[in-house]
Amino acid sequence: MPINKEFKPKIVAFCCNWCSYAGADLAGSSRLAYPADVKIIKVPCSCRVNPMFILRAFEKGADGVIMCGCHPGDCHYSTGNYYARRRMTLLFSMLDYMGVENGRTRVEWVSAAEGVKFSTTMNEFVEKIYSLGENVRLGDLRCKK
Amino acid sequence: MKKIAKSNLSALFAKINETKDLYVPVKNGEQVNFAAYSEEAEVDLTALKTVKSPKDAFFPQSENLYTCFNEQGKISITPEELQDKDFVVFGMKACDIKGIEVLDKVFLSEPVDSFYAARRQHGIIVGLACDKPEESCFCTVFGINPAEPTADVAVYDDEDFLYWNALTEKGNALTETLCDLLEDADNTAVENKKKEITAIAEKLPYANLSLEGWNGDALTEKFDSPIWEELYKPCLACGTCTFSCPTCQCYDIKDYNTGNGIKRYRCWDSCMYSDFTMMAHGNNRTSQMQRFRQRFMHKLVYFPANNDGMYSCVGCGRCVDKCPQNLNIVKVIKAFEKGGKA
Amino acid sequence: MQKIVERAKELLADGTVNRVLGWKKGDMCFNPEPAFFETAEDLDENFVYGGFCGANLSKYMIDASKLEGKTLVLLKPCDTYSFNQLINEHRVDREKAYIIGVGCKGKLNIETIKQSGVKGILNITENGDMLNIETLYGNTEMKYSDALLERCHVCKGKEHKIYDELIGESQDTSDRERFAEVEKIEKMSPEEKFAFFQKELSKCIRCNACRNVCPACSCRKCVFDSTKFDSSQKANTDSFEEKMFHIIRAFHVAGRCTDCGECSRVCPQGIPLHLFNRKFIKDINEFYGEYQAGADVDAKGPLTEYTFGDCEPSIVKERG
Amino acid sequence: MQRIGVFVCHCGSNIAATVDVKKVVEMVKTEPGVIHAEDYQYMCSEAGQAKIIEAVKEHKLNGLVVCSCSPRMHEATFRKCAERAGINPYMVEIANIREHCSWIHKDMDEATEKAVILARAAIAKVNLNAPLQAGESGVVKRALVIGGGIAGIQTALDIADAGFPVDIVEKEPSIGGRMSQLDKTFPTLDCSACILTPKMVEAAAHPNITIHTYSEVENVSGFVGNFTVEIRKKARSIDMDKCTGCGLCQEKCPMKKTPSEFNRGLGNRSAIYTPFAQAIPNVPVIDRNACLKFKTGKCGICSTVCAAGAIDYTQVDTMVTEKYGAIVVATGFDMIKLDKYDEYAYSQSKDVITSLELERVMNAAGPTKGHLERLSDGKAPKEIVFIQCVGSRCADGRGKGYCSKICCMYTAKHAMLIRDKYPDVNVTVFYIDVRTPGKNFDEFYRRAVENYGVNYVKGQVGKVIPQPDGKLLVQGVDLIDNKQILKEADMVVLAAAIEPNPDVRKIATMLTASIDNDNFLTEAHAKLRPVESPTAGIFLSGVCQGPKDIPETVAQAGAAAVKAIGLLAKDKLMTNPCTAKSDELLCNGCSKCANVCPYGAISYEVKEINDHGIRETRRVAQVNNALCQGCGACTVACPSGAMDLQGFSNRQIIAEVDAICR
Repeated sequence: MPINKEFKPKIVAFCCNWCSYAGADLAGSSRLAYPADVKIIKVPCSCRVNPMFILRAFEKGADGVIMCGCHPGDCHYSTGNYYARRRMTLLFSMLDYMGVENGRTRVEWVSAAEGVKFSTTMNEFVEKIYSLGENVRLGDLRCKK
Repeated sequence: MKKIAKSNLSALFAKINETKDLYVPVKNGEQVNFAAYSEEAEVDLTALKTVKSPKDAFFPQSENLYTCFNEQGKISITPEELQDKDFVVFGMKACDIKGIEVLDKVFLSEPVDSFYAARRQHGIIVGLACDKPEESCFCTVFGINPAEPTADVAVYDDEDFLYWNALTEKGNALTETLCDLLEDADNTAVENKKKEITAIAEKLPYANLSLEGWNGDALTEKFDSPIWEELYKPCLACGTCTFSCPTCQCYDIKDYNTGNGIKRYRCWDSCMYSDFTMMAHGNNRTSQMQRFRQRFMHKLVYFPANNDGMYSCVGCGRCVDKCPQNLNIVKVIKAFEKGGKA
Repeated sequence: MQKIVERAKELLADGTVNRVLGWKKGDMCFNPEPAFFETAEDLDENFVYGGFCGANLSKYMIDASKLEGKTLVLLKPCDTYSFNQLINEHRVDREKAYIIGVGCKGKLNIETIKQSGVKGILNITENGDMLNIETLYGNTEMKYSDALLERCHVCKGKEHKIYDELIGESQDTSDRERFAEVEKIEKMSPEEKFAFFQKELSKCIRCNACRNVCPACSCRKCVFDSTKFDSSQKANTDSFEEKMFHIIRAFHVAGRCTDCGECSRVCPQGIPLHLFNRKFIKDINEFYGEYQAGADVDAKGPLTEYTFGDCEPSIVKERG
Repeated sequence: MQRIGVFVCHCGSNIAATVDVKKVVEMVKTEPGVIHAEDYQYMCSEAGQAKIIEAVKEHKLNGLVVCSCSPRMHEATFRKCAERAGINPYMVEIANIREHCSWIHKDMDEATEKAVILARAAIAKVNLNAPLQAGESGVVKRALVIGGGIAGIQTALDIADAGFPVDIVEKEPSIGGRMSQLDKTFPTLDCSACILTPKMVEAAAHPNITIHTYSEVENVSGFVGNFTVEIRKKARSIDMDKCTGCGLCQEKCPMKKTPSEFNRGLGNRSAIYTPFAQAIPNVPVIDRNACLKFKTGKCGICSTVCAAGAIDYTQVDTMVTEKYGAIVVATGFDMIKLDKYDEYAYSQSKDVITSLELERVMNAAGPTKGHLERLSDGKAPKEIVFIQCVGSRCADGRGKGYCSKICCMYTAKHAMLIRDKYPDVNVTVFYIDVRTPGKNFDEFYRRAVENYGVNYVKGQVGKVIPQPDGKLLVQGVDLIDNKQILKEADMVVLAAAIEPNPDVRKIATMLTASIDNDNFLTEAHAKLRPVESPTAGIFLSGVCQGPKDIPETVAQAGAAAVKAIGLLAKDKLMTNPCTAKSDELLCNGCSKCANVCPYGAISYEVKEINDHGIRETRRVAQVNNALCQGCGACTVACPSGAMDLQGFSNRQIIAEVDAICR
């Protein structure tokens, strides 16, 4: 990872309670490190993630937002991640269309057994955010210190 | 009377901009709005009306009032600084300048609005006579002369030259700083221009609009009129009329959470919005008819009743041009003239 | 137009409808307004249907559905999509509407005419394919097809999707590729895209005209007016707010927007708002199959449906 | 603003080794709402919990943040602790500073900073938490089984044996379903009727089972534990109490030319009929469309001959309304219609039949009394061709995309039975793949090939052309030898795809149970909850959920019964309090939320709303807390934000986002 002591990215990870949050727990209990820049918010299901939350994170200064849920077909609520998948696809496409670097958003399906995948995904994502640098295209200037 | 070749205008702007902030009409796409001057900005003095009125320069759509900052439980409060640098608004039209007079009545009477007062103190208005009045203009109805902007400096656009006539002390002082760029001129071109403008103004389709009966005495009669019920129906409850208007002065005060503190700011509000003056119990105007009526009653009845007959409409015609569903104050006035069923 | 008035009078007279929702003559030929008519006299005197009657009346039917009796509503072909969508969302009552589908040969945009440099317009008359324009500064003319609203250039077709009867002829006006503008932006570099939208959205004054005119934005209380979401905003305080507003607005109407083009028509700052909605429409078509909101009154809508094999969000990156 | 206590756990050294817990305590003390903060060695221990309870009492706390291990570990512990301390258990939030922090970070400063941020997010959330109460609802101790085939019968028997009353609703005049139409069953070749009939009798005789035949479910309302179902009992024209089942009426009925449904139209039945000899109940019905009495008013022979006086031409449909705690769907399947597969000449030749028709032909009670003969001329066939996957595994959209699963086995069975009884008959099977997973299934298939000499050809049949001499010319391809095959056959048997009973969509809609594009009911979880519908209280038995053979169907029927018993055994259902909630003042009634709800928990009510003094009749969403599982799909589908999720509200999540991003 490039060493840039100046830049400490803020990264929000929305994780569904049933798969990805448990996957993150497994990463923890397996001591699979990923940068502390990632902060996890627990939601019952990826379908609970409102595009508004993602924009809100960017508004308040997040540099990257990642959403994790159960693999398609494995949703605890059967269909939640299917809706989430469509919503996020459209939202990300719109952000890309508006010139926001598409590496700042990501969706990854992580099961409760995939602690390794969780950790790898977070490492990759954080690295990507470091390479993109500070988020200047989305965000409210009033929140910048 | 001075003049400057239009080809030399950018030098004039640059000169003003050296010591003062400068706001000029700038074209962005097909729209012209007042904006801070920069070398790259496409200054457009030919557009008769900017989409938004230039009241922004004195009463911005949004401005911070103060900032609270929370650090480990310690809260500090920093008030926003008042305007202390002179600035020039270049190219305001007679109607918009009259609009500022309307705002003065609101913000400069007690209690004085210090933010607004500071801007008025430091603001220098360079008024531009209306080269080609348009069909939606009806400033003359309110006694405004589009050929005589009552600014610090009145400017006339005539073919290759801009004629420059300082009218106030502020105007003279500004002229002083620009003496290298301005040359002396006689009045002929300006007088001809004024005649031309006046001639067109007389032919405007709304020139003969009558304001008879619009005063404080007519309050109950107008308020209770069934005509409002017919007029408001197409209204979308958007704020286009309000936000393009040079005289609308309502604002809301809100807090913005920056994470570590609060920025308290005020921003324009529109009486057309359903959450205008929303209170805990709900809203005191419960229907769009009431909100619609409020806007026009305020401009044509309440305001003149409280301000020696000064209407808070200046006939700029922006709402006439911009209302998405083609409602406007002229149609309201005409409807009452006819007694309904316009 | 006379046919419409005659038929409307008949339907009023025989009690089929209690009122007529149409357009009323303005004080200029180019500023008619949406209006309700309740009497034959009113119709005779004030009704108008012409090139400047661009307003989509379907949203007014939300309130009209609450009134006693039926309302005769005049819908242009593109308006019928909006009406269908409103039925789908239980916002209007089909039983309360008597729909006359009116012919459409494209609607005119006064802003386009003014932007061509015409000032002080006093009157505009149609003369075959031309518009004769009378102004304070002399007379001029312009091709009818050059003065059309953007949406008419990419017209979905002149078929009415719902009606009780049809009056009047239509003319095809579509002469541009619907997604050409969107594709043009898609091809830009991220920097260019950002600059483009920054420039356009910097004009936004948050007047909410786009939202309030939109037949899909029929919420009783918009999230941006509600304190429930902690999203209540009014100001254009920071450039982010406009972005947030327009992205979320487009997202909320994604799969529901019929591309009626009213948002772009009403924007006082001429922001091409349809570029947001049309981007979503294009994406939905590409990702989930062709879908036209309002074409089918019973459709479930692409964002409340799914298939196992839907593309992953990473497709955005993969497409480059 | 709440009065919040923050409790930071060392977890021995698990947390404390990398997170400076003292510093976390100091840092969070100035957060809005925080009244008290402390740390302890093991917060989850008795002593740790005692500290929490003590702090609650001392500082009058009403919200708790515990910075500790994952909520998956001890959230329940701390919620119970909160309850003991006298505050609502849902006023507790956990900041996961172990799995998500101390265990993955090495740098103390970094980990401490992150722990503080995670704590802040939890504090911001608790500030917006509201006390939530788990609801309770009663359970009606009675089950409904829709469908009286082997799946429905088995489920009903199992539930009844557990001591709960069960009603079976069957739309045909008799229970028995598809299995009653079969001749023999694989892989053991028992006679189908011999193993089914005892079950039917047992069900009919069981004191806990009520059977409504010739009946359909008309309306369902309510929710898990408390469904109200209206059942239409169609007019049978027979008084069931009087009828002795002597059969004289059927014998004397002059209208004997109605195609028999039971025999798949290959034989005829009378207008007054029982579908088959072992029918339960053994009470006939009058087919009013076929009956002379009903068509012309003249006849009445059955009434004359009935000694019991059971015939009642004036009978009308009656409605039964009953309450149930659980509903099991066992609506079964039918064969697809073959009109899209005319290349196999099904509509052109009587000698092209489906496998189910072959079952009737081979059955001793069937139209040919069990003799294998051509239906066109009654001649014994010498050459029989079986065509597999007719409409199954179909990519072109004409048929079904799925594998019907049972065809490979029953075709092997048919081939074997024919070769066994008529060794001079040649049997050829055209197949795409032979799929025989299952106990003793592959052995069975191999026996057909190896011991009985059935000729299996890997390849598809392009066309069956009826010849003038009555033969059928089969054009196929052998993919292994890569050659065209032209074969003259006397009979062609089509393994037509099976599809869910077409009525199931109507039933699923009534039950708000989700259903896929092929009309199979969807499971709550494809792997872990295969016999439950996502809609609580609805269970799935048999082929309505997916293609199955008899043993699988019976196994699933039992599993569905167990799930239903588990529900009926409870006196009260506790409902998850983190459910969606609609704000009636904001709701547009647009139905977007209901469209995405997998549980059918959202309904609409048209009611008068008082919106700050404005009274209006509006269509608004209502969430049934007993059904809602709290996924939150509806909250995002709702454009106005009227729909929110308790415990994970929009404002709560936004507060967490803000706290993390500040």
